[in-house]
Amino acid sequence: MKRWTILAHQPVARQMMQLDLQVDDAFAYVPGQFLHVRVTDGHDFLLRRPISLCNFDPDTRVLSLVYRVGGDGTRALAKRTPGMEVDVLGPLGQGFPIHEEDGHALLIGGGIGVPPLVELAKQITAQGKTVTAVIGFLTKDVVILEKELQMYGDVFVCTDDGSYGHHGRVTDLLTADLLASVDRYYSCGPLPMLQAIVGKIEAKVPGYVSLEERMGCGIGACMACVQWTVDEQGNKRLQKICKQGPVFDGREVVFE
Amino acid sequence: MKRWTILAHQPVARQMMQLDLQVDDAFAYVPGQFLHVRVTDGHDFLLRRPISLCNFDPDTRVLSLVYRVGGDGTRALAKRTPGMEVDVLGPLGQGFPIHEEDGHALLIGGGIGVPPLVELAKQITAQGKTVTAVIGFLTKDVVILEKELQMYGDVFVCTDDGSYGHHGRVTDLLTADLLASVDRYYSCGPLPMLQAIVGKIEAKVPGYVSLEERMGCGIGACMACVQWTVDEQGNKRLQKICKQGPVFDGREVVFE
Amino acid sequence: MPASGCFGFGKEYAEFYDLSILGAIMVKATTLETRTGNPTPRVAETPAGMLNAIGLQNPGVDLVVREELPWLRQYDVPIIVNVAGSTVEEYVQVTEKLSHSEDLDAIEVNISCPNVKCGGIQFGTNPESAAEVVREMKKAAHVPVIVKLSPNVTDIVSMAKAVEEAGADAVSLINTLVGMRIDLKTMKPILANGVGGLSGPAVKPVAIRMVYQVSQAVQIPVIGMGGVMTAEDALEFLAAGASAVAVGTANFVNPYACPEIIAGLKTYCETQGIGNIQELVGKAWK
Amino acid sequence: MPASGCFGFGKEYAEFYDLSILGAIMVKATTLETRTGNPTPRVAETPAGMLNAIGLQNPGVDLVVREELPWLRQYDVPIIVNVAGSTVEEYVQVTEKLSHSEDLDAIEVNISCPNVKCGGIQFGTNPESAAEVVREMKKAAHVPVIVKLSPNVTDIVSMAKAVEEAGADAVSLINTLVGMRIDLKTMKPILANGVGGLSGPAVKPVAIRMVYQVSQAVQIPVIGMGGVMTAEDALEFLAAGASAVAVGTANFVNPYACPEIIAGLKTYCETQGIGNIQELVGKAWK
Ligand SMILES: Cc1cc2nc3c(=O)[nH]c(=O)nc-3n(C[C@H](O)[C@H](O)[C@H](O)COP(=O)(O)OP(=O)(O)OC[C@H]3O[C@@H](n4cnc5c(N)ncnc54)[C@H](O)[C@@H]3O)c2cc1C
Ligand SMILES: Cc1cc2nc3c(=O)[nH]c(=O)nc-3n(C[C@H](O)[C@H](O)[C@H](O)COP(=O)(O)OP(=O)(O)OC[C@H]3O[C@@H](n4cnc5c(N)ncnc54)[C@H](O)[C@@H]3O)c2cc1C
Ligand SMILES: Cc1cc2nc3c(=O)[nH]c(=O)nc-3n(C[C@H](O)[C@H](O)[C@H](O)COP(=O)(O)O)c2cc1C
Ligand SMILES: Cc1cc2nc3c(=O)[nH]c(=O)nc-3n(C[C@H](O)[C@H](O)[C@H](O)COP(=O)(O)O)c2cc1C
Ligand code: FES
Ligand code: FES
Repeated sequence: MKRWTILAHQPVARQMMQLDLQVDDAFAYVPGQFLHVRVTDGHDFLLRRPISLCNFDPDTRVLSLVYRVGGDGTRALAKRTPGMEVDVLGPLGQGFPIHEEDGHALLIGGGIGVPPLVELAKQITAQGKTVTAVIGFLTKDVVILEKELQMYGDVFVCTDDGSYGHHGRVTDLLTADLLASVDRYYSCGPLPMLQAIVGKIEAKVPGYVSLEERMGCGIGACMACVQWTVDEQGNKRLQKICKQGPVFDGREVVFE
Repeated sequence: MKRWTILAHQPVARQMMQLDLQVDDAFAYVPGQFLHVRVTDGHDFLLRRPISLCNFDPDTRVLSLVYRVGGDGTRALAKRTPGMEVDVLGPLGQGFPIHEEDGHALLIGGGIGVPPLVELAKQITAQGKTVTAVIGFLTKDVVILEKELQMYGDVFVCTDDGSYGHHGRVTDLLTADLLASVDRYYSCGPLPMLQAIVGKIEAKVPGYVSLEERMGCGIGACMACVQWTVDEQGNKRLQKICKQGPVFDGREVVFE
Repeated sequence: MPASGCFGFGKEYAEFYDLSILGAIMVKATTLETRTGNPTPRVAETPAGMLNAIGLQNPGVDLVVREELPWLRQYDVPIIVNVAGSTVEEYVQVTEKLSHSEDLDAIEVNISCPNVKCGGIQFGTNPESAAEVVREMKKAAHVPVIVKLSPNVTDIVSMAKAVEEAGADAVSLINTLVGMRIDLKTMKPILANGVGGLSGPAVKPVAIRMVYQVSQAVQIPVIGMGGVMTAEDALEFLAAGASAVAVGTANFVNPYACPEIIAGLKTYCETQGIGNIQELVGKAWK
Repeated sequence: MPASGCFGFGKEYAEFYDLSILGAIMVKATTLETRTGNPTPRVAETPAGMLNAIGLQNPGVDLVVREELPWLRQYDVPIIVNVAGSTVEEYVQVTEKLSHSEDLDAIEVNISCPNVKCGGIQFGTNPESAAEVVREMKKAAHVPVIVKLSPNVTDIVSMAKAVEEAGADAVSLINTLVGMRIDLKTMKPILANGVGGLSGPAVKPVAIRMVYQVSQAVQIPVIGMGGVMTAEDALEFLAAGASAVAVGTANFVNPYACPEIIAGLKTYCETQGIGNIQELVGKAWK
């Protein structure tokens, strides 16, 4: 648990905020991990909010989060101004594993599932590999992080209402050619999207999905955030998204 | 209910803060009235805090409150910084009546009962009358508003531990000579002090006491803040401190 | 509509807005005789809530009928009089006195005040006693009888069913939860009365649960209350099964709470294309 | 000490601090068979509180005895195992299995879990059933038996007296209040289970009141819990009559909650010149 100072806090799209925090020297993380953030210090919002780590600059030690102002808690967070401190726990959970042997990775993100892909793209390309990103949004106003991802490779954007990029879902853009060209996929977004992705990709390409669930503790103690998985041997397991996840092997997740 | 912007917010003694607010044009008040202040906008501190109006500058329309950081709520209030808005209700209650016929008024305050006497001294002297103030505190570190009161007349200070001014209670300073020289007294402070004052002054001098009680609504609806009074005719009445008070005729209050 | 005990007899709020906009007014508990209530302190703050132990201070039914109700009648709004007592006879006597007045539209029986020894909570925690009070009051009453239930019971559903069978025209819930706070300076309870009634946002989840359970189990309307601060809170109660929603503590925090909530509900219905807000009642289980 | 269900089996918190500093550890409810719990969402936020409907997910008593308790034993701290069941036999069978282990110091009987149909809450709301469970468990248990009471009852004092007479060595209170929240987007309950257990600061006034009442009515020690976030909250419980205080929800908000509260109590005792914190127990009524 740390208290980090807010350096900047600005809207980056409609109801989307970027929060830049000055982190301590010891800070290090794996893309796909999350921070468990208190939105105020009082008791009004007792539970922390899980927010993915989005971008980290090791030189300035500035960490950026990008989040959607959806409910009351994120609304309270959005009111906090530079100079104030934020109480955070983390980085928590298991991030996306990067595989030595891969040459080309496919990143698939939907809405607020896009943020963790930015640091992931950075780290994968830093190892000399290439990335292609396919990201989907509800509508033009809420498109985020397109430019940031373009720094690392090709980016294909789609919107549900066709107001920007391709008109349709991310799965439309997962063409046979694209899938044939990649060694692995990394995905993050709402559950129905992840389920559609895994359905479409089947076992053709190995890869990961990052799951969301309402959390209590964020550290594996309360059993709020469970998810059934089944491994190759057929062992069914009830896993904690906050501790054994949020990233799971796409083939192992049991979608209900 | 209004939202007023904080212009300045600073400590004026140990655990004593002065809060300067920019008020609207319509604002007007009688000394002895109070504001019912929300310390945060959330639900952590649901109840408002009654704080006396202390000083008002009609030219700049700056209103000052002086309060003690005692419990959790005032601690939360003390964290609010200039530029933020505070949600206030009021002015509420009945203030100190100023009587045409008086020449010399005695103001008696204890601790956080001193703030309302400042504006009162200003308004009484503005009518060409004189005031003498007797104010008491626990100890030197928490003495407040002495200089402000000196602008309007003589001020005698005492502390319980003798660390500043007279060693003792305000009642020690209510000499027969002083009492003989005044037409009316105005007092505000903790209940035992008020009771001692009324006991000492008896019916020699008419005057007022301003009472404190835990409040719910502050506007007379919840019946939380009641006080028995008995008038000259012997009519006992259960009065609401927030509505019929906080200022009562010293002879009418029933001290238990 | 404002909840009983949180709105006095309306006079204070009439200084803030026109009471005619309200759906109804539930006035402070009325007893047979004048009551001076409990010693102070009578309120204490708690996390997202407050405790009160007012102790049913009120001028007594005669004065209420003579002075308060006629004054309120100037507003075009249904008046609900909250009745408390310590014996069945007392409840009935107050009801009889009220039956001589034209200035009320319903009676709310308070069998759930936790703050006075004989404030009727014994009736509120036992289905048979509750049913008896209601049966007797129904005989004496010339207006519908609403029964206000206590949440401090093991089984709220059987309480509601018991009063429904006894003839209640509606139930309102919840009254306050019994709670306490201790002052660390004195190490004694903050309230002079020791215990008090907990209200405010803190109790909302308990209230929602009870409304959800009771509204499915009875045929009569449920008036929901407990921690309503905003239009969203009111919508939660409607979805849970309340046909009407009352606002208590919020009036103390914000005297404009009722008009603001009413406006918020109107806006919600407009933006969502809802013609009649009653469509939402019980959505959570329908 | 951490409250049951809010500390898993300790492993997670051992990554934050040395568990030996704790007064005791109350582990998550253990049942006869493995239980996978309720569907998600299992938690929801409420004003100054939270709802949970975990549904007693646990690996079953055999695995707990074989793996969890021996691991916890490395720390020099009393271990209290929370036991749940749906029939008296189940409670007794779990107790018997536990009696073969040396790795526990007390059993806490959970007759108050509101989140599973057969989680024992029927035992927690009826004095006779509660007494029966306790009597049978006492026969099977080789360690003291603590009974965890539900606050969702009309009369907490008679519940406590009933289990005291049945042989309980202590009572702990309170478990969670039954509550609900509704999602305004879907108009359905947020929790997949519908209702859940309310915990956190919101319930503290109810818990303090119950501890205050029960500790005066029974001779056995009372373990107090419900909304303890700070050392001040713990002091309130001690003053109300709790001989020990447990911390639940606060562990989720702040993993260092327990060590911070312990440190706060030490500082308080030092500055107030209190030699033994037990001097404070029951100050509010002594
Ligand atoms: C591992 C992980 C990473 C995430 N990363 C991001 C991110 O980078 N950017 C982003 O915008 N969002 C992210 N989310 C979703 C984010 O946590 C929720 O949008 C946020 O908690 C909603 O809080 P609120 O105050 O707006 O809503 P409220 O309705 O006030 O929330 C009430 C409670 O429900 C929980 N809750 C509500 N919606 C969700 C949800 N969709 N997922 C999990 N808990 C929820 C809250 O945490 C809180 O405890 C992530 C979620 C998870 C699990
Ligand atoms: C008419 C009136 C005028 C006042 N004027 C001033 C002033 O000018 N300056 C100043 O420092 N104080 C003043 N007070 C006292 C001030 O209201 C309390 O010190 C303050 O409410 C304590 O809040 P807290 O958050 O520190 O304590 P908490 O313990 O957090 O308060 C909890 C609750 O108890 C109430 N409460 C606690 N102590 C008191 C008290 N002594 N009187 C009334 N309510 C209390 C709070 O309002 C709140 O509702 C006045 C009180 C009254 C009734
Ligand atoms: C100060 C106060 C006084 C109350 N007096 C009464 C009363 O006289 N009769 C009654 O039936 N309920 C009374 N109540 C209970 C409220 O009507 C309501 O049921 C309860 O407070 C829950 O709603 P809330 O959380 O919106 O306040 C009172 C509540 C408060 C806070
Ligand atoms: C997520 C969660 C799980 C819980 N699980 C259990 C349990 O397994 N057994 C039990 O007796 N109590 C359980 N409880 C209740 C707590 O032990 C405690 O009695 C209650 O939460 C009140 O304390 P608090 O407000 O400090 O959390 C649980 C509470 C929470 C929040
Ligand atoms: S959030 Fe507590 S176990 Fe995952
Ligand atoms: S505070 Fe409500 S009547 Fe005075």
